Amino acid sequence: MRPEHKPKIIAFCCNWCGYAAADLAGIQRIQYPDSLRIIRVMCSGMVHPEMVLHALNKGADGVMIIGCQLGECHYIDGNEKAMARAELIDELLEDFGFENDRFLITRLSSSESEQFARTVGTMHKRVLELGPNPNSNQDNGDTP
Amino acid sequence: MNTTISIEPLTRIEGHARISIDLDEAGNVADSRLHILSLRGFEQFICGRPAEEIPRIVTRICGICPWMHHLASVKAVDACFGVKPPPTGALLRELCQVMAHINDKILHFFFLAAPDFILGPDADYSVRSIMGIVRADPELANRVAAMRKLGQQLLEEFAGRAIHPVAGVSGGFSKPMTKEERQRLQQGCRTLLEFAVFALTYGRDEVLNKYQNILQTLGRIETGFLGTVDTNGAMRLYDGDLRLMKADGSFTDFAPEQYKEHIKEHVENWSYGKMPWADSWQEGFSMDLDRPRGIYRTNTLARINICDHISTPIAQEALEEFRDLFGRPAQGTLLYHWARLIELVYTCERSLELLADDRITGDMIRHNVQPGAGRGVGHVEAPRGTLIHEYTTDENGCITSANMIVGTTHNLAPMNMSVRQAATDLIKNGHYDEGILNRIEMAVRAYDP
Amino acid sequence: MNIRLAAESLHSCSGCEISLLNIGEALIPLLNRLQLVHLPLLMDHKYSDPAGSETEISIPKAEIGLVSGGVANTHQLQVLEAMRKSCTTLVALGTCGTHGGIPAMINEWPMADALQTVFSTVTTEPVDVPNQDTPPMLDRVYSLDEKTDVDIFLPGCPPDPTIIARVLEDFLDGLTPEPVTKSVCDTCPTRRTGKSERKLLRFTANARFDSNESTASMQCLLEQGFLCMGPVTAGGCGHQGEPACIRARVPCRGCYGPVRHQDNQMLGMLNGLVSQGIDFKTIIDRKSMLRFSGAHGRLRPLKEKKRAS
Amino acid sequence: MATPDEHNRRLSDRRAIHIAYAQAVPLTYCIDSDLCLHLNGTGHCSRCSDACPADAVDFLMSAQENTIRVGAIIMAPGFSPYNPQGKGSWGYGVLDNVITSPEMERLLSSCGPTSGRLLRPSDNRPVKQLAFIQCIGSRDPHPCGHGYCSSVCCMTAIKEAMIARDNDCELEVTVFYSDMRTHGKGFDRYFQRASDKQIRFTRCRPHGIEPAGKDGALRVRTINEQGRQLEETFDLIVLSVGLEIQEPTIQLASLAGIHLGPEHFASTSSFQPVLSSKKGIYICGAFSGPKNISLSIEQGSAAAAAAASLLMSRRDTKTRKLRLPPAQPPAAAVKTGVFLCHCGNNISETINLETVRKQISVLKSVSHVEEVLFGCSQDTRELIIDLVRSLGLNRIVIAACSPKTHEALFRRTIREAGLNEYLLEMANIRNHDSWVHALDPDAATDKAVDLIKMAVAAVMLKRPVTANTAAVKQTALVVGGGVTGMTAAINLADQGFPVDLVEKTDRLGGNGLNLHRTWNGEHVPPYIKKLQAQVLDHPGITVHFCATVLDAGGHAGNFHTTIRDHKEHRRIITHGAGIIAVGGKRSLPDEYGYGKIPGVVAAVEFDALHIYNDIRVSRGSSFVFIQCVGSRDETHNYCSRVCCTHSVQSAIELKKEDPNRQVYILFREMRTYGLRESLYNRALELGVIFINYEQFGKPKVKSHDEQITVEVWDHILHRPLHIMADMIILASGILPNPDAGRLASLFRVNIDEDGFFQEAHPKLRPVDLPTDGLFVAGLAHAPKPIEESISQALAASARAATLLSQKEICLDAVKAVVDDKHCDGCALCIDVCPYQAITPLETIDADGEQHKLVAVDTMRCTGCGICQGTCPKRAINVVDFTYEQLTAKIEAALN
Repeated sequence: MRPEHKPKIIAFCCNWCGYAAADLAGIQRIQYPDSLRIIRVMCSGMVHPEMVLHALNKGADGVMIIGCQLGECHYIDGNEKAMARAELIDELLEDFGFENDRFLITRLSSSESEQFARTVGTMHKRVLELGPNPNSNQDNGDTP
Repeated sequence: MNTTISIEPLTRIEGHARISIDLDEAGNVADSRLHILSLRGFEQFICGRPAEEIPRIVTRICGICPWMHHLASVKAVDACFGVKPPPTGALLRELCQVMAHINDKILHFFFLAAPDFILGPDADYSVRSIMGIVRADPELANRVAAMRKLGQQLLEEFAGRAIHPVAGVSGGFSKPMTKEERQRLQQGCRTLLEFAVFALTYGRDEVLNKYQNILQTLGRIETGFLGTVDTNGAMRLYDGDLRLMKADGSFTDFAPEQYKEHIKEHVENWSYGKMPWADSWQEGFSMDLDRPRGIYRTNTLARINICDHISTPIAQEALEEFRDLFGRPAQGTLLYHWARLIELVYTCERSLELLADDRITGDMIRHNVQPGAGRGVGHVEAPRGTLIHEYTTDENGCITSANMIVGTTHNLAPMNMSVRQAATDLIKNGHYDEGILNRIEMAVRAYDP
Repeated sequence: MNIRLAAESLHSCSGCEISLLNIGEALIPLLNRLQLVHLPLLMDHKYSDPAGSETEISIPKAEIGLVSGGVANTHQLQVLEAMRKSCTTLVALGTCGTHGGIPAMINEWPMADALQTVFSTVTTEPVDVPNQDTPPMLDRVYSLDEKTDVDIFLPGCPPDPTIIARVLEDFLDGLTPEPVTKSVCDTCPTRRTGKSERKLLRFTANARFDSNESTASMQCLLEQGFLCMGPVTAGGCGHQGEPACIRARVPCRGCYGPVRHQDNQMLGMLNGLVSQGIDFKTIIDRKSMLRFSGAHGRLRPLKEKKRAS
Repeated sequence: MATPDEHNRRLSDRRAIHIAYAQAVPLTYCIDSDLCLHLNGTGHCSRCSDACPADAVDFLMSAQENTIRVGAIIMAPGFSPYNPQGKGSWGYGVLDNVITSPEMERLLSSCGPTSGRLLRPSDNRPVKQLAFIQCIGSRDPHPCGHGYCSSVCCMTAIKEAMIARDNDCELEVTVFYSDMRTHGKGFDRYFQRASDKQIRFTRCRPHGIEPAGKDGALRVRTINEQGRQLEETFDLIVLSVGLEIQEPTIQLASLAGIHLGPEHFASTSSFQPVLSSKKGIYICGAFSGPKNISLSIEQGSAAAAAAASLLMSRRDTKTRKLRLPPAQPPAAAVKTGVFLCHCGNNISETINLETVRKQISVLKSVSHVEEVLFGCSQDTRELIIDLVRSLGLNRIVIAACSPKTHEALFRRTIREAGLNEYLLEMANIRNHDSWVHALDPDAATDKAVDLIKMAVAAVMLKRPVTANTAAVKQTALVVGGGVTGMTAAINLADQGFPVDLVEKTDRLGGNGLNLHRTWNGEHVPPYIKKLQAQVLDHPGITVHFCATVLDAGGHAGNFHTTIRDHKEHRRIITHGAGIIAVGGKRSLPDEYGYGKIPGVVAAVEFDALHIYNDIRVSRGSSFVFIQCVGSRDETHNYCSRVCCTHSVQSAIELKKEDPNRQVYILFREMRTYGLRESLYNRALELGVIFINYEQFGKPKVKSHDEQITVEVWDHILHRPLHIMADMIILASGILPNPDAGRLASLFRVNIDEDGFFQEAHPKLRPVDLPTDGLFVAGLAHAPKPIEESISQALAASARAATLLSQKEICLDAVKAVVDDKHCDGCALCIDVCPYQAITPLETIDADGEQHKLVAVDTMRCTGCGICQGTCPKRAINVVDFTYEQLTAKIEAALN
């Protein structure tokens, strides 16, 4: 029998919203799947699409970017840049052999801890349905 | 059949090929094949791409004659989009093409072919190379290296790149020529012409004349010829009509767009290389040495044979001398080298002729093009033969299908025949040596595949 | 003792070798310091005795081996393995070797489909794909490092002669060549302001420039709205001076491959464009951004579902 | 014990121990003493104090009285939402599915009682038909309501309607309103977007709400604009309740001895909008009249500015400075110390720290792992300092709580140990792990190992960074010598900061010179004279007349701006902060026969004619005001905010002078917002006739034999109305300063779609420009009346003073840094920088070769990393978040 699939999801969380919402979810003891590994960034606009791809190439089962609601970016329009890039990532993932469902960008505000937990739950379920990342631990051109 | 001789890799040629020669029990040649080992699939992967990008992609079909693919392609794209370059644009394209011919011919004659003649077909392989010439005649070697570099440099300085060029663009040319550039080019081309005249004399007197015995016989086959001429029957490299000549010297002229009515491609299951043949002769395809059918050759000897005359004086003089010696059409395979040197002179003269045209420094170098649906054939005379690109495009101006007949491939069937002829002639009773095998390669090398 | 050099070209066009020859007169002293032991374009060393039963490819031992071209069929793979076995230092010469190059564009299609297309053009007699004495094609075109260890990467289509010369000289002098760290933009003299057009134009009309002025007075082609791959392409063309294509006043198409070996030219470029506010969906052929670096799994056949749409 | 949650408007319950709301500061638990068995004396429970490992529960804590001696008081008691219970026929409190807009806010909130799903309170079924009824408790002088306009409810309703539609695109939304008062900056565009989203806006006022059947549906009867009776049913009806001042605030005011005006709002002067009736007491926010968030924030800053100028002599007398040992350069070899915090048992209860410790100890770069009970306690911090020194640790990982709350503390700790404060990384194994995976200790433990490995991988790559400081030139530049510019200049100069005031013309006053009265009747010209004199006499203010800005450079604390004055002298002014107060421009009408028909005048001209008692005014018997001339049209898609009030005011005067005059106001939406509504009511009382027109049916003005006729469609009578007018007054709008675009590009800030300066954040940073140290106020920002300009001017000077009051500013080291080895000046990062902090740079290297690079202005850079997300070469990286560090984290997480 195949060992149980324990997925890992990398989430780039904006310092001002996603990360704060995750902090708040903790304070409120909201339980969500343990697959998430949060990487704090100052702004969702800081995340280079290459990082999303890199995470998938390295075996992440899913990658999330969590940025601020439109109009609420701490840096004017960093989240809009992130949204535009996300559209690109969405489109390109299949080019590089990944289901685009392995990637999710979402917007929420620092108070939306429940929303945060729900989104993580949704992503976790998605990733379980997709099964293990087919390219995990495979040379996908990411290393020379 | 008990032995198969395999010569691999075929050396001092462009590309990847192997010769296999089957000997019968008596040690005589039963069969032979020239295998083309790789295939890259340009016809497939240029599909879906914007047509104006194709001239920058197909150059990689050949790194020795990238200008030819570049220009044939750009002409095909022009035709797809229904645009004709302005006169200045056309002049600039042709100049680059003939200058690229110069470099190629120097490379082929001196770097690839000459070691066989200067050092001898039987010289040890470790010596029989350009390195050997460097040691045997350093002055010549230096001069040749300098001339090649000059030719490449002139092209590069003006057009950005010599290998895998980019300056030919749909609708014309990407940059104009300044007066200073023209002066520099004129000066350079004069030097090259001087060298070409020297090369012609040197090649004739010091090299080819010494091999009279094999010049007419090694790899000799009887075939037709294909090349390009203008309406006066003069030799053309950049544009003109195609002329398909039979072995008996009779010929038909047709527009390049009609190539499909005259040429088909034969495939043998032992080679990735396709073999074009003359379908319009209605005699079918056969590589039988005694009764070849549908076989024609391209490249220098073909162009020298099919043209009525050459429009530049020194080359015309050399052509006359050649015809006096070998008739029309001349069939000796090694005569390709001689014809190559005549063409070298022509291309240098033609460069100067183009540079003398005042329109070449004009400002109007490119028409804006409107991508759209179409079909187009582009053709040029490449060093290795007639090069044809044909594309169709969709309403976005993206390629939907492509067909390419590359210079070398026209000669694939003749080369197979020449190998057979040479091998049969040279290998008797199971006797062969390195020198003999090299002579068989020499027959191939003459075509400069 | 002389340093021995072996060279091979695999799935390539010989452009790299021509570039090597373009070193010109300077090549001659260089060749005098090197001992050529195998170089099919220039010399007649064969893989094995023509009549021998030995099918093994044998290449003389060499301190340095140059291999151009990627790997597309079993024969090329054998040659590469033989080169690796014989050469102490293996150099991937040219972008085909380092990243697959133009031939790796085929990786967008299943190999069988591509072969079928080639052998069913309008002028080709209807036949099966040749399969006797022709080495079988691999499933796709690979870069050299996907199939063996490569010591030095020397990208370029072709690599600039001065770079090849310098690497050989460095090698002869016992130095390790420094990898390129900057893009084509480093030596590009065009004017850049950082403000660009919010759209991408096809190169169906020439760039704006004053023909009497040097390229230094021309505005950056990307800022003029032309897709120029300069920012995501390793520098070094044009003798490490003015980039070669810019000299011809045409935009870069990325022939030196990505700046860092493992980078992704398409992703880097599209991200750059999208960040400028350009709608990437208006780009008619984005895969073309990988036209020189389609190996390493970068280009792959489209999924059926995607192709249908 | 549970009680209704006040924050959720009692729509859900909470416990005795609770966090007030998600954004509470401090974000800690508190105990409701009414509910706590221990505190209310109904039981002896002490389970919480027994369970708290930190001994943080103190039942003996009680309210204390403190006396604080201060020099100034700022009162910001805010407002209460109007409570419609038992009032009108709205059924609030009786019908479950009638709720107020604050309750709606909670229903829509994802952390609200329904997790953001719009469910009917009666049966928790999803809402399909939603209605908003505007002006509940506002614009309704009925004894139970208020006569004023609450000013914010229109936008609130639109926002709530938009969110509800966004969540459910099937939802049908209707808004019943009387005038759509979206007069704020950018609000009209928002209103249009709502209409585009199929939200139905119906101009009528329902009579009441009644139940429709027994399933909770509600019926509303209305009379439409055609006079027809309509009946509609809805699932949920939101009452857009107004703002009011309630009793406790009234008592507070009386305690403070300040005067309240009508309807209990604190009375202020237009010229001193944040000063109460008593010197030294300042007021801000909705206390002095209904206001939205941005205006309230402006007023908060303005009150601070006013108080600061009063307290100027005591500045900096109570501040202390922290002294630290010099930071040691770290040794070459990485020695990481990892501190595993138990957080009492918050972490250790769930995560097996022993397992974690074993797995972390074996990591190559980790030389020490220490478990601590409370990482943030004083003794632990001393332990950290000891261990750093004794073991020579040079990278520190604290596996504990959130860097958002504790990073600063730990940075200071290691800095005290002599280690550079940036050689720290926190692993958030509490908020992101033990607390959220409490039910699965094994998974939580595995995750903790990952999180710490990620931190270790990233901290290894960190290098010491020195935060830069920059000297602050403690002077300001004010561009524009109108009311706004003068107010800001005076306040800053009063606070002790010298000011250079640049005025384009040869006199001070700007657009204020055209004004005569404020909306509440105060005379403007004397006030302007006073301001002029104050500016000219102030030793701290240098005025540059006939001067224009030619160039600008520098950064917060040290700008250098080049001006050219009337003598054509170029001067470079260096200044620490800058306020842009270049004002706006009145629009010149190009319709209704203006300039062709003598009786058609613009409002400003009419005012002059009126004051000088021009015969046309004095003998006139019929006046027609046409609103929205040069506002809210295709080319000027915004409300000019002042014209409705102004026309109403003029109309009242005309009527007061001669009640027999016919005065008409042709309007699109009557926007006499806030307390100005009293003017509208007064005008109605005086018999001014208000006729509504729509943009597609503009009035037509014709002139024949000196007789002017206005034709307008009467929506009530359903026929065109022809009015003979002696004068037509065009309420022409406000345009942006035509020079704004040029100035914006000089100062590297932006203008908005309409040509006004774009603030850093429309709600939260209304007077900051995106470039630090630059501020905007007055008409340069958006159309507004004089008192709002003055508030903004004070707000801008308060914001400037926070910068100018420092001798030097410490810059966060988290900034973008260019890697010269990989940057080649491709310039892709330049335009993406929201702060225009990146510029192209050409350098020549040691070999004399020219190279292109980019340069980051560290003063402008905010460390957002958008450049990092753009650069294809990873050549620009934000300190602490470098591409390399983020990649290391990814790899460590996935190892």
